[in-house]
Parts: sequence; structure tokens; C-alpha cells
Amino acid sequence: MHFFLENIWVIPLAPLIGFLINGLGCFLRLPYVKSRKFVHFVACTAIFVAFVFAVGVFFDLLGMDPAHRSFTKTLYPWISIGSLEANVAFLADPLSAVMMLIITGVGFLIHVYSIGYMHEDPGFARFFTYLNLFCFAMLLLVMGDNIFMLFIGWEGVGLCSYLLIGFWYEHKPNAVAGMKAFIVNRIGDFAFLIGLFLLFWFLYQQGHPTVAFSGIQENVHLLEGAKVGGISLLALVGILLFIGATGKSAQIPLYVWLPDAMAGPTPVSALIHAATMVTAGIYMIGRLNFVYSLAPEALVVVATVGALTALFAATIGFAQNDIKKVLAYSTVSQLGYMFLGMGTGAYTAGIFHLMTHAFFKACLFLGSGSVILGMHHEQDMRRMGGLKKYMPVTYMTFLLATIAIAGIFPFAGFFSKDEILWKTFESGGHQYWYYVLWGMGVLGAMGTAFYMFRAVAMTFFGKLGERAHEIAPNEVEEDEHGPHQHEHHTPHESPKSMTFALVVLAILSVVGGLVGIPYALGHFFHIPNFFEEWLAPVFAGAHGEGHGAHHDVPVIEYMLMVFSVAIALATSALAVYIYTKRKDLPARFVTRFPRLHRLVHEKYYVDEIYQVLVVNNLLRINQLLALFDQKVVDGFVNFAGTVVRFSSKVAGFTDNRWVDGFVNLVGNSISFAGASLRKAQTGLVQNYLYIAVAGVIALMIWRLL
Amino acid sequence: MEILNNQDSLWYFLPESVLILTFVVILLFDLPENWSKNRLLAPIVATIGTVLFLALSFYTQQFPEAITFHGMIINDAFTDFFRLFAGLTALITIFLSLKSKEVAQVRAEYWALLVGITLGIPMLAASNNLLMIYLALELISILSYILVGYLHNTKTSSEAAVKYVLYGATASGVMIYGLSLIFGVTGTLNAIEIRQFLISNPAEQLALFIGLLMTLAGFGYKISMVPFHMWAPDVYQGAPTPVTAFLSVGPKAAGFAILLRFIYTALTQDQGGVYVPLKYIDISTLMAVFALATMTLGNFVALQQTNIKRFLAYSSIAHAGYMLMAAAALNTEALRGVIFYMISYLIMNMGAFAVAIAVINDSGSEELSAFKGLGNRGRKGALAAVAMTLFMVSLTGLPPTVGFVGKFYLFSAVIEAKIYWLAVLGVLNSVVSLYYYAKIIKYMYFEEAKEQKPFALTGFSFPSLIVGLAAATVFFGIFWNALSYLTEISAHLLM
Amino acid sequence: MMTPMQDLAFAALSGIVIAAGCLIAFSRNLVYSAFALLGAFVGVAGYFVLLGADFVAVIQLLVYIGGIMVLYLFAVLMTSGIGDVTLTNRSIATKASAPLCIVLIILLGKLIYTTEWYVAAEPTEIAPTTAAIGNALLTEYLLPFELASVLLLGTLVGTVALARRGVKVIKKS
Amino acid sequence: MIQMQHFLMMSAVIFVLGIYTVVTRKNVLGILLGTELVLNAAALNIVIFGFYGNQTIESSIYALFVIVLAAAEAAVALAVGLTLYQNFKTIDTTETRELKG
Repeated sequence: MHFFLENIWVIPLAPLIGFLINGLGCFLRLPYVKSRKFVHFVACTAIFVAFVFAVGVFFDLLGMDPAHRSFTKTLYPWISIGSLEANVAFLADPLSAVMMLIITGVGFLIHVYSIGYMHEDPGFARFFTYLNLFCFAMLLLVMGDNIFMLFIGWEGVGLCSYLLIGFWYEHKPNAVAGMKAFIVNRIGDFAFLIGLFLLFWFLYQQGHPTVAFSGIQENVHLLEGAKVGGISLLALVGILLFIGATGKSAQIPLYVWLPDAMAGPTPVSALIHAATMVTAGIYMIGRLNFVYSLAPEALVVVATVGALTALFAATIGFAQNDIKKVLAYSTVSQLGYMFLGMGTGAYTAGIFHLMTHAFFKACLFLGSGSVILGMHHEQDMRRMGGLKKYMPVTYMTFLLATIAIAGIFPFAGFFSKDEILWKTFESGGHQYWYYVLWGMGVLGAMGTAFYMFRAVAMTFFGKLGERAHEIAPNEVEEDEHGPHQHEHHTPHESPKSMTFALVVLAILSVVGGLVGIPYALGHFFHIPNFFEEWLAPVFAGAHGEGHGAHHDVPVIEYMLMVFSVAIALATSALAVYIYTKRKDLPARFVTRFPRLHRLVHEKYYVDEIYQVLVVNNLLRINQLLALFDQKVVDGFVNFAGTVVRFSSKVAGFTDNRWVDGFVNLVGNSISFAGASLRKAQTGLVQNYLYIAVAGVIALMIWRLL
Repeated sequence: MEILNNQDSLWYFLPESVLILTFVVILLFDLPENWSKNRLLAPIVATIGTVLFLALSFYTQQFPEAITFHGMIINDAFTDFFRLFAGLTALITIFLSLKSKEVAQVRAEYWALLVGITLGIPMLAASNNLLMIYLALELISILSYILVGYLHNTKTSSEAAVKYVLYGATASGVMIYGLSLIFGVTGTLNAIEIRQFLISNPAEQLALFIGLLMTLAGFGYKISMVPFHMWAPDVYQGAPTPVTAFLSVGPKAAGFAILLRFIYTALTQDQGGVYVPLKYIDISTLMAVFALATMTLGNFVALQQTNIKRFLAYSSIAHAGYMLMAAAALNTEALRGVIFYMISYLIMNMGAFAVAIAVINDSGSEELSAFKGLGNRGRKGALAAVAMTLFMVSLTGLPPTVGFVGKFYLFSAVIEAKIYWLAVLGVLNSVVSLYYYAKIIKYMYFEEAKEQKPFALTGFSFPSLIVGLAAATVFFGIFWNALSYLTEISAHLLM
Repeated sequence: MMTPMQDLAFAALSGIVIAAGCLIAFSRNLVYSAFALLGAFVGVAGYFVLLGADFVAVIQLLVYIGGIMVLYLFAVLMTSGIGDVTLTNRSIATKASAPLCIVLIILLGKLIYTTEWYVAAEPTEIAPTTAAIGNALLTEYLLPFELASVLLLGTLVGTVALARRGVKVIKKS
Repeated sequence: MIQMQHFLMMSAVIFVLGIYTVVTRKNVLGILLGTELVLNAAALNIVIFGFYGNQTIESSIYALFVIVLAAAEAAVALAVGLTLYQNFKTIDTTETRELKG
């Protein structure tokens, strides 16, 4: 009947098989991985099969009654302990179908792109292995029908991200960036786990120990009114889960890892750190919308953090010269918009922006990769310029994606971003705070248009290398391969496999928004908002999804639309003007406000603040421990040697104070205890027996007391 | 509940009889000079005997559960499981012994002693009588002393054996003293009758608690429970490596079997899957304290080790701590959990020891540094490193390995019993263990090897054993229904 | 229950046992300690007789004095050399161990005097137990009996295996 | 009048003296003497409880097994002690300490 739904397990299985074939080859050094053709054939076929099945699932769902578009395929009863049951089961509903299409579709394009991009890399096979593993984990995350599977996918994608950021691990900063991502994400995951545990625990107390989403949805109302330490339980759960999401989706305050994550290969930045993995937090909120809808306090937090991040990251984008850094902060900013949408209760809008963002941001990243390759591993935009001439395809696609992200009608970004802003504004009617958030969103949108067109102007307009003199001699150049000797080469266009992906993604960024034309525009031509109707069953009952409110469109909605398009156009034009005609202006600005520029350029010193506030304090505790070690435990001479050796080993391994702070603290306390206990193992059997007898006597006395 | 006489019990005793026969037959091989020259004869006979033992225990499994030999031992599903467990452990150990260079020159009695200890494991697990408990425990212990000291002309082996004997003799002495106190209070040696006595005479008796503590010294020494663990690192390090592998799995599991059977049968009352401790003996808290101390000590000290066998010894102490949680939780889930954990521990620990033996064979060194750069030493090196990584991940208890599932069952049993603090501290302990297990992984992939020559892991059978165990680690980590079913039927005590 | 004669015997045996035990625990000469073990065994065998376990008493004498003591003396001589007159038997950690043992004996004393032991109403008739033990070993205690034989066989072979090589090594040196 | 408790007390004294010997002696054989005392105390305890308590033959049999196993254990211990002596030329435990930590 529904062939693709029944066989939905093929979707995650295909990349898994690809991973296994290439991974085994890599690990065991089998001869077939030396053939690049074989490796990318396996990897690309795997993800393509998954894509075909995802499309099939989509059409199968389309053929079902809209109200019951949900299908659970239980593969295998996984855990059953007492009354708790968790299955390996895949959930196909409109939300997961959208995510599957994005992951497999964009994933496939990026696989194809990587054939060209990674062509010369010795770690070719390893790269495709990780890429397939990532797709598998990500699909598990979005397809699982219960929290366990979501969490396993969540950790799996984190692992792949870590592996891929440090892909060129021989180069130290890359390894450090990987480690940083790992640790920052652990902080988020810790909160996430506590949130999941609390949710599960209270459901268990209510007699419904379930981890399946459907089960939670049915029973979550029982928790309404429950309090933990004076705070509404659901709000607490929502906020804790959201902290997990801030780690994975790079929001304030845990966004710091994402810009550094650009150390990975560019296709990875496009796939993991722009299109898919970083949206896991948004997906999670969308999936658990029934929890959030019962916890308005949590929603306010989500919206506020989202809006703040959107604005904050956009301003950092003004002053970056590394093309990938600009895009990284842009990603952080756009993710902020998605959270703003989710936090407003406009889940559809958030997911919609997730989708369009996947198109245009993947296109931008791949475009930047094409530029980097064309410029022979050059990432500094000040060395670029005038590339329009040399790389026409890259230029056109990059420009289209930029227009899309700037939110200019009728490109994809316009529809999604505008819907978020409108819903935020509309919510302001209930709660004035949302007007403030809306303001921040609009400012952020202006910023987006400005820095994106700045990037376009610096990269593609003007003449090649005309800004090279702005680079201070002491600035160390680094690209993803490490320190880089600059040589002059003529830029060239990238191979077909790369431009193919660019073109497809550019087309999607242009037309992708048309699936979700807002009612305000669509009702003139009787075009329904397909995307909203499609997702309606998932978010049914969620507040803020104003059903029926469409029948009278307030004039103000049109006004806002015109307003936002106007300012987007204006700032875009301004940016192009400044960076092509009045090249002296930015320099004058810098001389006029050196501190402000420096502040923005140095990303508001957030890393440094973290260093001082968190890491140094941890180090201080560490030093206290060391002091204790010196003064109090003078007798344990051998032990001190052990600790020093241990910490130097750890330091040698990580060599990053961020990491050292945590690892040394924990490691030292444990090895302190371990070494003390080890002293008791004297090698004398009499002493062993003495301790045994003393233990028995101690317990006897404990009993008698 | 039927108590069978000797004649009727003999059918139940068929599998063990085969082991006794094998034991005697192998001993005969040492008599004619030319027989013992064929190195493979004795291990082959031992293997055949063990396989036959396994086959027969599948046969006797179909018999109705019964108390046999005038109440001496109990043949229930729990016993059947430990027959299976002992047989599998013995088979893997025989294989490892054949592959290890350390015990290449052994004579027939080595295999006979292995079979003898294997006989002791199900006997101990089945014991219902205090006399049988002592006898089976000593059967395992005394034969182990000899095996540990088998490398007579190495210093470490003889030192380990001496420490083992002295510790073991004293611990078992303390244990019988404790058992005699229990006998003095209850007037019976039969565990089931002890429970019946305690139910009908609920007055508090100091001797009972102290007798129990002293008994725990004997059980605790077998399972290396803190504070009776201290012999373990020294003995594990000094013994021949295959013997270490065997001791850390087989006799340890037997110790757990009798500990659980004794606690569940004699000291608690079954109330629909929850075993309520008999009044005034707070066995649950006591065992929880033991469990916590054991896992914490094992994990903390393992961090400091540089010798692979010592490292695995502390790791095995830590795992004993996790398994002890089942003795604290006191419910059917805990029994299931610990049985599952034992299987997973069998797979992953034997796997880790198999790789360790391969590394010791290759380098001649027992230092952890021998693992450095293993992943980059040819195809065989990569294979060993991947397998070892899986075992380490599994020992840490991370998905998708069987170790994770085992931990999951155990921890959920503890939560079911509402001992939350133990569950939380147990999970934290697992986090600590990540540090030292990851150290091996780091050594294998991120450090330079001393010698760059390809890793010597010759032949077909040894690599396939390692691969098989690694595959089982992952396979049962994903599809554990079969194991789950096995544990479900095995977690049944006749009482 | 006990006759005055038996009380006297108990006192005498206790004297022997305590003296022997103290020699074992505190003597600095290993030979004295080893011979004192003999005294302790004899004393305990005497207790067995008083407690109506005649067969156990005989076995105690046979196995311990006939077997173990001889082994011990061999071991003492082999490991120290016959010519060596100062067979030291030093102690360590006595200061830490003494309090431990004092606490232990106090605890055991408290336990012994406060516990309600399982005591039969009727005093036992002291009668020969050998026949009953023989019967029990072949009926109710058949399994332990057989298992012990396996254990002893294993011990025998194992001990020989260890010692056999030992003899070789000594010959070489 | 001698009572059960007196016997038990004597057994406890033997037990504690054995423990003391075990935890203080340097010499392997010295420690072994202590374990023999511990085992004998346990056997004595069982016979006492059998005599005053349940009055069946099982206590005697238990004591028999304890004696027999103690003998087996002593034999193994002495054999192992000899191998130690051959390797280290001493049986002083403070001087045979390769394994520790």
C-alpha cells in the first residue's frame, strides 16, 4: 500500500551501509578505499537512495488524509523494562518528512560537491565515511519516534561534528576547535539530559512512563501545574531542553564553538554547521511543541535568546574579513531567527525558515568553498575582489543566495523571515515584550543585508587583491589547512560536480519560498499556503498558529512587508555602494571609532570573557587543589610526581586552556584520590588482610552504634 | 518444592559428571611420557568435555526444577545459566591459553585444573547448604592458587600465588567462622531453612549480622569487593594472562552467583518480584555501600595504572561494584540485570584480554605503552585496535555496545528499588571510567609506536576470536532481545 | 551438663591452647611457633572430645599432627636451611594490629554473651559418632564427599606439579 | 560449670590470635600458622553449636570437611611457598614485593 512508508527504515540504513563499507575499508586499510571513484560512488549512492525514499515517503504522506498524516514503523522492540517501553521505531509525519527531505536532499548535493572539493585530499575516504555517518545520525535524530532515539542521534551528530571539525587534526587549531565544540556541547547536553530526565520522571510519577513522542503528547497535560522548587515544571523542562538546543544550535551563550568550527572542510560547514545539525535544536522544539505550548515562560526565553542572538551575531558579521567567519556568524544569526519564530509559537514559520535557510546558506557556504578553492586556499576577503570575471557561476549563485538571505521579495528568505517577523509583531499585541523582540529582529535583518552584500562586494566586485594592503603584516594567515603561504595565482572556476550543486541550491533559494506564500499575498491569487497546511497537523493545538485568523488581513501586515523589503533593499544598496564606490568609508569609520571596531572585530571579547569568568576560575580551584597537595599532603611525594605527569600529559593532549580548565580539575581531583588509594596497595598481604579485618570491624561497630 | 534423593539427583548431575570425568581423564595424560608430548591432546579433550558439558546442560535444563542431593544443591534456571556461563568462559580460556606464549609449555594438569575450576562454578552457584558453599568455594580457590602459581620459575607468578593462598585461606577461615555463627543462631545449614527460621523468629540477633559480615568476607574476596579486593590486582598481575582472564570472569561470576543466591534465598522474603529484606538485617543499604565503595575504588585507582593486567584488574573491581548493585536492589529486575551484565562482561572482558594477550605476545611487555600506535601498525594492528576500542567503549558502558545495555538494566533495577543516590553515583563512576578506558584508545591511535613493524597476530583462529567477540559486543548492543529473553528465564531462584 | 572432671579438663585444655596460641602469635622463633601449633591442635582436639565429637578429634590429630605438622617442619627446614639456628619469625605493624584484635575480641565477647543461640532443650548423650558419620557420608553427604575427593585429587596433582619442578631447580643450583 | 559461652569464648580467643598472627607476621610460614588457627577456631565453633544446638551429625561432618580442606589448603600453600623461596631465596614477605600499587 504505502511502499515507502513501510520501508522507511531504508532511509537511515542506506547511509549506514555506506558508512560501514567505507569505514571498514578505512580502518582495515582495505585496497578498495584507494579508489576514489568507488568511495564516492558508494557514499553518494547511499545518500541518494535515502533521498529517493524520503521523496517517496513525502508523496505517501501526501496521499493520506491530512488529519492523520502520521505513520510509525516499529522495527524492533528495543528496551522493555517494567512498564517502560522504547522501540526502534521511525515516525513519519509532516515535520519529519520535511527534515528528511532537507537532510537527504541537501546532503546529497553536498556529497556531490565534496567529490570535487575534496579531490586532492588524502583523507578522501575518511571524509566520506564521516559524512555518511553524520547523515545516518541526523536521520536517526529526526526520524526517531521517541526521546531515546532523538538523544542518540543528538549525540551521534555531535560526535560526527567533532570528528569533522578536527578532520585535519594534524593542524593543532583544528583539533582545538573540535575539542571546544565538544566541550561546549557537553555543557548544553548536560542540561538537555536533566530536562529529559525531569520530563520522564514526572511522567513516570503520573503513571505514564513513556518516552515516545505520541505518549508524551497524550499525557503532558497531566504535568500542567506541577512545580519544582516553585518553578513550573514544564517551564523548567522547556528551558533546560532549550539550553541543550543553545549548545547544538549555537545560541547565546553557547554559540562560541560554531565560528571556530569553520576549521573543518567547507562542505562540512555547509552540511553540518549550516544546513542540518545546527537546526537540531529547532527541530527538537518543534517536535516537543506540545510541551512548549504549555510553558509560555519557556517560550519567552526562547524568543528572547533567539532575537538577541540574531541581532548580536549580525553585528559581529560587519567586521569579519574571513569569508567563512562571516557566513558562520550569519548562521548563528539566522538560527536566532528560527528560535524567535519558535519562541513566538509560530512553529511553522520557524521550520519554514529552517528549510529556506538550508537552501541558501548551503549555497553560500558551497559558494565560499568554491571561491576558496578558486583562490587556492585563500579565505581572507581582502585578498579577493573582482572574482565575478573569473568565476561566473559561483558569482551568480552566490548573489542569488545573498538576495535570498537578505529577504528581498520574492526570494525564499523573504517569505520565511517575513513570516517570523510578522508573527512576532502580532504577538506583541498580547505581550509588549514581543514588540522589542520584533525591533531587534528588524535591526538584525538590516544587518544581515548589509554584511552579506558587503561580502559579495568585497569578493566579487572591484579588482582582484585591491584591499590586500589593508592586511596588517602581523596578522597570521590561516585557512582550514593551517598557516598559509600566499602566492599569486589566477582564480579559476570550480569543476562541474561543484557548480552543479551550486546551481541546484541557487534555484532552490530562489523558488523555495513559494511553498509557503503567506495568506496575505496568496489570497489574491487563491494560492494556499501549502507549507503551513502541510505542517498544521503536527502543530495542531499549538497557540499562535492562528487558524481562521487569515480571513481578514490587517493592513499593517502589508505595511510591514513593504517596510522590511524596503530596508533590505536600502541596506543592500548601501553596502554595495560603500564597498565598491566609497572604499575609503570603512577605513575612515575604523579610524574614527577604533574601539568600537575593535570590539566588534574581536567578537565582543566573548571568548576572552569566558576565559576570565569560567576557565580561569576553574584553573584557580585547580591551583587550590595543587596548593593543598603541596602543603597538606607533603608526605605523598610519589603522588605529586604522578599528578604532574598526568596533568602534563593531559595538557599535551589538549593544550587549550578551555579544555585544560575542565579536564585538569576533574582529572586532578580523581587522580589525587586514586593515587592516595593506590598508596594503600603496599604489596604486603598482611596489610591487605589488615584492611579487610578493619573493614569488617568498622561495619560491626557501625551496626552497634 | 521437592527434595530428591541421591539416585534421582544423578540425572541432574549429568553435566557435572562429564566434567569430573574429563578432569580425571586429562590427569591420566601426564602418566605416559609420549602422550604429554602432544601439546594439543589435553586441550582438545578439555574442549570436548566442556562442549559435552554444555550440551548436557541444555538437556538437563528441560527437567523440572528441583532441590537435589538431599537439599545440598538446587537445580533451577539460575543454576542452568551458570552452567552455560562456566562452559563458555572455559572454552574461551582454553582457546586463549593455546594462543598465549606465556603458557605455551604447560603440561596436562593445567587443562585439568581449568576443568576443575569450571566444575566449581556451577556447583557454587547451585549450593543451598553452608557446607556445599564452603566446599565449592574452596574447590575453585585451591585450584586457582595452583594455576596462578603455575609459572613456577617467575618471581611475580610465585609471589602472586603466595599472596592469593594466604589471603584466600584467611578469608575462607573468616567465612566459615561467620557461617558457624549463622549456624549457631539458626541451628541449620540449609539456606532455605535459615530463611524459614528467620521468618518465625524475628528477634534481633547480633551474631546473625556479624556472621553475615564475616560470610561476606569470603564471598567478597571471591568477587573482589572492597575492602576484600586487595589481593586482586597483585594476583591478576602475577598470574599467567589467560588465567587472569579466567579468574576475572568465571570464579568472579560464581562468587556473585552464591552471594546473590544466599542473600535472596536466606535473607529476604519474596513478595511478588520484590525481595524484602528480613527485619533488622538491612542488607540492602549494606550492599549499596559495598557496591559504591567497590566501583569508586576500582575506577579511581585504575586511572593510575601502567600495567595492562593490573589495569584490567582494577577495571574488573569497578565492574564488580556495578554488579553488586544488584545485591542492593533486591528485585527480579536486579537479578535479570546482573545476569545480563555478566554476559556482557564475559564478552567484553574476554575480548579485552584476548587483545591484551595478542599485544603481550607481540611485544613481550605487559606495559600499557605496548598499545601505543597499535592502530597504525598494519592491517592486523588496525583490526586489534578497532576491536580493543569497541571493548573499551563497552566497558565504559556507552552505546551501541552490550556494556551499555548491561548497565542500563542494572541502573534501572536500582532506580526501580528507589536507591537513587546509588544510581546517580554509579553513573558518575561510569563517567570517571571513561577517562582511563579512553586512555587506551588514545594510545592506540594518537601516539607513536616504539616499533613500526606490522603487528604480529598470525593465524586465522586468534584474529577471528577477537573479531567474533568484538562483533558480539556490537551485535548484542543493538539486538539484545535474545539475551534479554535468556536473562528473563534465568532470573528465577527456586526457594 | 558437664561434670567437675570435665570442667577441670576444660581449664587444662584452655591453658594449653592459650599458651600455644600466644607462642604462635608472639614468639620470635619460627620453630617454637610451629611446634606450638601442635599444642593448639591437641588442645582443640581435647575440646572436640569434651563436645562429644570423638571422630573429629581423632581426625584432627591424624590429619593435622600426622600430616600438616610434618609438612610444616619440612617447609621450615627447607626454606631456612638446617644449619641456620636463628629461624626468625619477626612481626610488623604490631602497634596497629593490637588494638584491632582487642576490639575484635571485645566484639566477639559481646556477641557470644548477648546472642540467643539455638540451644536444644535436652542435653546431648555423648555417644560414639563414627558409625553415624560413615552412614551420613554415603547418604546425605554423598555429593560433598565426592566433590571433596575431586578437590583433593586436584590439590595432589597441583602440588606435585609445583613441587616437581621445584626439585629440579634445586638440583640444578 | 562450663557452659556453651565458655567454649565459644575460647574459640573466639583462638580466632583472634590467628587473625593477629596473620596480620603481623613477616614470614610466609608464620602467616600460615595463623590461618590454621583461624580455621581451627571455625571448626571448633561448629562442633560447639552442634553439641549444644541441633544435635545432629551434620556439625561433625562440617568440622571434618573444614579439617580436610584446611589440610589441602596448607599443602598448596607450602608448595607455593617453596616456589617463592626458590625465586627469591627468602620467604619474608617484606622482601618479596614485586607486585604493588
